[in-house]
Amino acid sequence: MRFAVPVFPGSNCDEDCAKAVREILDRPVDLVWHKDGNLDAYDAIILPGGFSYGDYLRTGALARFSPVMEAVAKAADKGKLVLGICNGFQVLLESGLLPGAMRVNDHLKFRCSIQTLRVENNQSPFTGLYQAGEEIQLPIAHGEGNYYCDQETLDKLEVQGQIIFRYSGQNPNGSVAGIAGIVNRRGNVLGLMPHPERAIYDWMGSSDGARMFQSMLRYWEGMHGAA
Amino acid sequence: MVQPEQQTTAVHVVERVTDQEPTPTQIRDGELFQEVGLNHEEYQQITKHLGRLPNWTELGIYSVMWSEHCSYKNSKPLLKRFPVEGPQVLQGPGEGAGAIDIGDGQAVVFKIESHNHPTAVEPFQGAATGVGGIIRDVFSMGARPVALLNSLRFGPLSNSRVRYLFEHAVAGIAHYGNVIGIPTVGGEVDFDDSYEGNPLVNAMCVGVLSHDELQKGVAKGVGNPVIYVGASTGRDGIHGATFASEELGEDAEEKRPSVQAGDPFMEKLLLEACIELVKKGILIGIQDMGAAGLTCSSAEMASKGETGMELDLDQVPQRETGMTPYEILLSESQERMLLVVEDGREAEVQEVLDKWELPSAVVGRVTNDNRYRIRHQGRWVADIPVQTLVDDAPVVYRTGKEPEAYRQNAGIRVDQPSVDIHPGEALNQVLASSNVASKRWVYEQYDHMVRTSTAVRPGSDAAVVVLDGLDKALAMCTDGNGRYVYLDPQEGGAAAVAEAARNVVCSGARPLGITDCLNFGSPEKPEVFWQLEGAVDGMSEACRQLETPVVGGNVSLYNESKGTIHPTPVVGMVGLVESRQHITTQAFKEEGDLIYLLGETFAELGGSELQLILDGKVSGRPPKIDLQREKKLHQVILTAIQKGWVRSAHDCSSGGLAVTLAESSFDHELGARVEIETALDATTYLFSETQSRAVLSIPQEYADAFQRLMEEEAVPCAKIGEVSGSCLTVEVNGQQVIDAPVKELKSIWEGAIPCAMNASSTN
Amino acid sequence: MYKAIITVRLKPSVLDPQGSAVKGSLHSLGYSAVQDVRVGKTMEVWLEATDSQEAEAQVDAMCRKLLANPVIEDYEFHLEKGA
Amino acid sequence: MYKAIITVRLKPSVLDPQGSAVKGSLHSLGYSAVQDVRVGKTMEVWLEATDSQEAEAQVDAMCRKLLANPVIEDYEFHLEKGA
Ligand SMILES: Nc1ncnc2c1ncn2[C@@H]1O[C@H](COP(=O)(O)OP(=O)(O)O)[C@@H](O)[C@H]1O
Ligand SMILES: [Mg+2]
Repeated sequence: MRFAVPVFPGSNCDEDCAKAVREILDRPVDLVWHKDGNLDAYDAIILPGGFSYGDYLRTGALARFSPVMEAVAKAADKGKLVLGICNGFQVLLESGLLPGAMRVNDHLKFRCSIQTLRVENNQSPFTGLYQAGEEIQLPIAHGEGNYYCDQETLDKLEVQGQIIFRYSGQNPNGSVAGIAGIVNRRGNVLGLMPHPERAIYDWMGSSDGARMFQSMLRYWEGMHGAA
Repeated sequence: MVQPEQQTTAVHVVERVTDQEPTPTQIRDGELFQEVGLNHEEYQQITKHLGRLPNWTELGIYSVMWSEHCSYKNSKPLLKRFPVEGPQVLQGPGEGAGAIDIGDGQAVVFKIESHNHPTAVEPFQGAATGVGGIIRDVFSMGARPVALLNSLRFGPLSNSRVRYLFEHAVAGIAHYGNVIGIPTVGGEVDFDDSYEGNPLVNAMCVGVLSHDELQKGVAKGVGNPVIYVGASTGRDGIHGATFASEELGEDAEEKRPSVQAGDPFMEKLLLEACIELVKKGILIGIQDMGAAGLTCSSAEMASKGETGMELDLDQVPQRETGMTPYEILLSESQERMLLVVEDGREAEVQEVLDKWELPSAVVGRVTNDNRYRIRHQGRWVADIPVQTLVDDAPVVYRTGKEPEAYRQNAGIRVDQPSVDIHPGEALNQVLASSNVASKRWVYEQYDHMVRTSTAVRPGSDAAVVVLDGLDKALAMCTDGNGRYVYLDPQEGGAAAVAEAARNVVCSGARPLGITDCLNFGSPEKPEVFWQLEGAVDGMSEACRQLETPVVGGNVSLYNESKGTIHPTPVVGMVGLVESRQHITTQAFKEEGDLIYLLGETFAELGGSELQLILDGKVSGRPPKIDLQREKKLHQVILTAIQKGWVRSAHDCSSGGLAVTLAESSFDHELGARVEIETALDATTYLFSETQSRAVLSIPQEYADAFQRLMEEEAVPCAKIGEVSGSCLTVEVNGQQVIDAPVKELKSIWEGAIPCAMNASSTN
Repeated sequence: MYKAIITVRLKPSVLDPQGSAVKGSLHSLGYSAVQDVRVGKTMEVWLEATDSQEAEAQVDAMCRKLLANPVIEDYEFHLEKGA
Repeated sequence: MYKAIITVRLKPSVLDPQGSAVKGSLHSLGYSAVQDVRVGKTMEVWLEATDSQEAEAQVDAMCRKLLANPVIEDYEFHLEKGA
């Protein structure tokens, strides 16, 4: 299984994501400059966190027009796995690969802390190794993680099992229905605000994020073999 | 373009660039040099250096180069007293940042810098651009920045303007560090009336490089191109360096330069591009444009290279139209770098800069005649001997005078509280004081985990950052207690270094060296100069004894608005953790672990948090420091940690032993039962701020070995209790004086700052 | 040269965290007469165009594509000539 | 009830990185006619006041104290009645 991590000007968790793939999965991973329009060689795409284009105008708004985003849409369409973390989630929203939009945190401040999340759906390619309803610890670090969608969309997300993670206990940003991460209808595109790549060893404060990467690998190689 | 061939004879320099500018004779006759902060004597010197009257552009260049901020004219003689050498030092003071060897061909690069005046005027941008500046200092050395810290001083949070300044300064620091993607892992915050009109914002950056990547800010090689890269130049921040070298008077509003706004996104691109250039080995010299902008960076590079430089200002990317040479040269627009590269390799450089979509231009050439020459629209507008700007900058030798208050303080008793107060009540009050209270409100706004290297996050004695591919790690912290220094500059200066080292040691690291920021009032006041001198001496002595040389720093004088701030030297310390296994935090971790207090406790409440709370001010003498004892303490703690005996270590600082115990219990909400025998009264004992002490928790199985080590090394060591339950209980001489659920104490400690910040603020 | 003055606002149905926070601050500063606050963005775009129709078409396209997010925002703009 | 429509802009001399970034994006989207972009804030404040003079005085004070940062920003506003 080959991974790509697109790098936008201003991405700053690109290396962290690549490191997690290398160290936790021991699979090849490439950083791909945003001007590259081709991701055909990869099975999974991780859109990293950071501040693409400084988050100017709206988070993710300027990055979505990068050439690499066309390739990401194509990859999603082919059923490859796409994981958008933090800014990556925001880019997925802006580009319409996931429904909804992001607003500034309800308290208006940037918030960096380790949060408890509930795994709402462990049937996705990204969560197979978690228990349904399990509480896990993942760090967040964002100023605009206040997820919004209208009621109709929310109902659909609920009914179709697209809400993958919710904040448990205190909601750190005011997001609708405590949403921390959602998948698309097909289930192969996950966007979440928390950072699994920052929680892969106990010394980081939690190692619960490692299973997200491992779930992806298990799912993919279960379907396609260990290519 | 500037001609590469050499000018052997002096060029013709225009008298003025526009009709609005004064002519050289008008400057002389109207004494206009005073307007840019130069005095008669300095003006005379300039005239002598040039052999003619300076024009307005040249005067501007001298005024910023000779400002305190760039030339350290008041502090230079004192800074020479710092020990700056050591076998581990790769680069001492003088470059963008200092560098220290950490083995394996790697080095740590770090520096601290103030942005006090800009923050007082516009807290968000002022603090943000302070962070941006210090990051450039570190990557201009060729290092990859890996961590940020910040040391903050504000007036009391009961004041709504202070809340505004504090809130926005923190947001500005957060903004810059978060966007650029460097974790802000530590720092400190202190509140005191003396900072009300003049807050302090000191930012520190730590980077890592391979020895062979170390860069210098030199211009060498005649004919080599000088390349400008980064944001375009606007009129912002003109005379920022001079502004920083004056008191904040009533008219600060009018005088202040137009505020510099930071663009961390641009700096992220600049950072990546510069590191790529370093890795390619193309650079001969690199320096960031910080205070005094293009002028300072180019003149210093030429001076260090013992060369000359010619610049053509028409090539400088400009954001505004109609800028004069004076404005272009003195602008402090942010996110700009100056590079000198080998002639003929411009295209290689260009390729990298294009990838990162950075504006750039060849703006000059290195020359060999030690002249600093500036061209603008085909005319020469300045021609100055380089060394007169840097090496020959005036030095002011001042003498200090002992302040009246210092003498008076000698007679004030500080060996017991001025008011009878029960220890339990005292603990509640001290934990609720904004100085001691949890700073989570601050550091939660900072991304402290990006780069996934942060092993100890904010909230322990020092932060620890692991190094990619190595078992080693770096511990780092900032410290400085202005109240101690106010009461006794020498003791306070030494204590700042000692506390910083102690914090790093408690985290499992060997202290390597320091960077410092000297925040003081006007050196023209003999009493302030006396404070500066005493603090530098105290710090120097501590650095010598603890073998932590000073590898860089920054001086911020004229910190006055309504009154003078407390003299506040801030120490940024970096230590090396030999193995990740040694990483230690302050939190109690297992019930049944034994609690030891290392060091002796004396009745020392002068300058303490308890005294401040009870009396509303500090008085007397601060705690005394014995540096030999301090050093011994560090050695034994480090040995015990490296042997694997230590489950937690926390030094005693503000709030004394009581606060140390409480803080150790908060993280895992694990209480302690503590019993103390002492000849002192309970409150004094528990809240004294005697130096050279730490609290360790040790698993029972290592207790004997640990105690033996302490005996062998003759370090005073008392077993005072055991980690246990969910309450903190303390008995002194058989009498229970504190008994409180940890949860309750923690909520007082965590609630104080958020609660204070809930009130409204206004700009 | 035309100057387009564009206002982008959150849709009325979308809760505005910034607006609520500003309202709270105004109240605690004593401006109790304030009933509601909404915060939006304003953008000034200077562009060359042969006539105002062309300018208008261009600006409208920019807004739809980039400057506003149709999921949560509405936009409006007007043009000034020769700015 | 009055509605104040407030516009807060960075002073012309202050760097507007957001505007530059948006301009860059517009260019790369093909809108090469765009010469410059500045981004600011707009706020709508609904408030009770006995007359427009009082409303005006209140809004002006709010702008000075909280809504705009006079060091780097300029503001302007107009009032609508009975909104
Ligand atoms: N401005 C700040 N930025 C980041 N961390 C901070 C800041 N202020 C305090 N902290 C963190 O809070 C903890 C306690 O700080 P402090 O009480 O100053 O510690 P100490 O007394 O050990 O020097 C430290 O871990 C420190 O890093
Ligand atoms: Mg400490």
